[in-house]
Amino acid sequence: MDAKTYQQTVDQIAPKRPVLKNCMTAFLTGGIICGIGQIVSFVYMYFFPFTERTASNPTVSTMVFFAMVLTGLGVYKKIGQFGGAGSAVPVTGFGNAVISAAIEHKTEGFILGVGGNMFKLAGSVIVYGVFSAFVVALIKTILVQMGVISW
Amino acid sequence: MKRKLCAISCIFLLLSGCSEKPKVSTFHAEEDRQEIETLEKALTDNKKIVEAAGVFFDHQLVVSLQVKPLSKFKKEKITKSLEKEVKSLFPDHDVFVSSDLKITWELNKVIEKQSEGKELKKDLDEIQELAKEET
Amino acid sequence: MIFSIIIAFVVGGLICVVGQLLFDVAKLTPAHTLSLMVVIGSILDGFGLYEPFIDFAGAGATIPITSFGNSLTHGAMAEAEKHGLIGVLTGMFEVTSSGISAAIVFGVIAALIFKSKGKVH
Amino acid sequence: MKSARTYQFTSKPSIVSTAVAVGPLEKQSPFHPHFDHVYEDERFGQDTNEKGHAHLIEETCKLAIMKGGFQTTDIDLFLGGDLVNQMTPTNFAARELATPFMGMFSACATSVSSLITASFFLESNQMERILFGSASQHNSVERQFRYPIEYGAQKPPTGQWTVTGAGYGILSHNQSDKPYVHSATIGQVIDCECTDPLDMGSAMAPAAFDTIQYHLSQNKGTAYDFVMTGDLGKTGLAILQELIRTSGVSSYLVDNYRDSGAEFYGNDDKFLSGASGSGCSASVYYGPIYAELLKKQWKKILLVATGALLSPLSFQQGESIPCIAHAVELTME
Repeated sequence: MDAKTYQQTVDQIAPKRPVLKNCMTAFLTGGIICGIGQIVSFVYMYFFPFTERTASNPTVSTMVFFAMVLTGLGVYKKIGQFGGAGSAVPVTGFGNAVISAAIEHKTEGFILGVGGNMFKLAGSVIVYGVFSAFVVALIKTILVQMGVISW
Repeated sequence: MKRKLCAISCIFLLLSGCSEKPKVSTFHAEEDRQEIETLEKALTDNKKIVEAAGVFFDHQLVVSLQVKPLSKFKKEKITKSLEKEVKSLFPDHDVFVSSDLKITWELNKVIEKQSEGKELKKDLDEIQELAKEET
Repeated sequence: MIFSIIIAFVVGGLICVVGQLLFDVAKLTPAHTLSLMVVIGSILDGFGLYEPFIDFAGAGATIPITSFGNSLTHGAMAEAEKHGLIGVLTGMFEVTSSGISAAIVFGVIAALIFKSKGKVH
Repeated sequence: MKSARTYQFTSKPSIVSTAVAVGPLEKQSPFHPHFDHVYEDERFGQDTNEKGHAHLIEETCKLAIMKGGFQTTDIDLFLGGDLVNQMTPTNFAARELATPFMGMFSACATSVSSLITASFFLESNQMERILFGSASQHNSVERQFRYPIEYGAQKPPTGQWTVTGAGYGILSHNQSDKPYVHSATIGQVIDCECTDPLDMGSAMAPAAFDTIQYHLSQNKGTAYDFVMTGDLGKTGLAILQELIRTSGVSSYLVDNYRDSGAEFYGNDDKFLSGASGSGCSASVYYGPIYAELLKKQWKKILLVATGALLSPLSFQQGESIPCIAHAVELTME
């Protein structure tokens, strides 16, 4: 039973992921979430003193709040199974990752459990977001100071 | 299948945008028709603009504009070029141009209120303050 | 107004399709995909491409996780413009802190209120 | 008689009583009339998943002992295991049962490996009654091996649903009216470089094939009603049947190749590729299958529990998934 011939058998028989169907459901779910995000930012712009640019902060917070409610009620994992990346890529997916880990590790206590495990899934997003931002900003600042490009 | 086809075609229609004249609304504290004409001419010439609003108040001019959907990528460039153009038209005015949706709404409110003097001044300054906010 | 909701719907959907392709074709785990998209977001902002993209797509660009990388880079560069190299560090969370702080606050609140249920849909 | 990995038990130890208890979701299984007890709460009245898991094991063991008409003091040895770190649920259940205890770990193959070990102990004639079996609880296994329960990760079609269930039995000396353990084959660790933890079926199929092939080759001419593997799921079972079809094994006298994971939830595609977990094979083997044996519906069957011996750490360190399968042959005269 060598691995290569076996892998060929597996590739023939094991069911493939329905990529096209997944992409359509992801498009639909992601679209709906971003559509709702746009509506929420219009609400903030209309009723509160936020410009188009500054409305994104409260909108993101509201979407994370929606993610909390949906995650807590056990609905988000169904959206996730249906939507796939459509539910993971928007900021609600980031919120779901943090909040599901927090809910999950409550049984280990609030300090070690919730505190220690909250960023188990979403931590890598923050770490590499900050690191890549640092590298990009560093390179651009150096290039500007060398006069190669302007701001 | 036919329904999908007609849905796609109407989206394209929307994307191309209406090419007829942009909706421009203006207000001048001192009723100087001549300045209003020049501003309106400048705004309607620019093909990219869909909607615009301008308010004059003794040497202070606040303009807001909305560009066509497809050319929103170049929204910043359009705003900068228009600002230069308006500044050249009214060298002695303190000109402020913004393409933010909120500013357009606020400016239209100010125009409808037809307020005068100090209250108008307060509104205009408030709008300019709002536009500068970063976070 | 309605039109920008449609654009947000379409653009947001397309970004999620890219994410789904990374899931299914490139067989990346969700964590790898999200980290990759955040890095893409900050690189795009390095080239100054993401800001016009937000102008065009509105929430379609600010809701996906790529906007997180973008706003980090944007804050860092804005501060670097004023204070030089040190600005890169001090300005990092200047523009965006709502995503993370909201997630943390709502995470603790959720842990207080909710309990996980293993039900299948 | 012994030949390499297959052992025959001359004293023919019998399974005198069994008990199966499952969680609320398992009501959807076509087997559920044969489950002794279906709990309504997935944590069994406890406040954490792991405590609930321990409570499930303890109650099921007590039920098996009571159904056999014994007391916990009559049990000479308790052999059991589960999938949680260091098998703490089984350890805490053993604390309550207060019987001599040996923890067994071969992932989802523990249901059969504990039975094989019990048979050896009884063959040595120094023990009377041995409690064996295994269990699993969906929440505590998912959060350890994969993601938090509420996390919206998308499972591919090869994904499987861990069963919340426990199956325990008591092995004793031969009794004519009870099925007995005729022989067993101890599996080897097989690794065909499968790396996807969401496709366990493909990873475990070669191990099942290797053990089945070996056991059948040692018992040529024996007719089996069926061979039932542990939790290959629909994917793994299809691959196993393909391996058997394209090899000499298809010539042996086996009416049917079945899998408890594939059948556990019927064909409800909400559960994708079917069930998995040590509770799945245990609750099917020592529930419906044992009941059918008692009714003499089957004469000779081969139970092959399969297990994937990975850990979340080994996966993250880029290791592939090593698997094992143990086989036990039950006969009913």
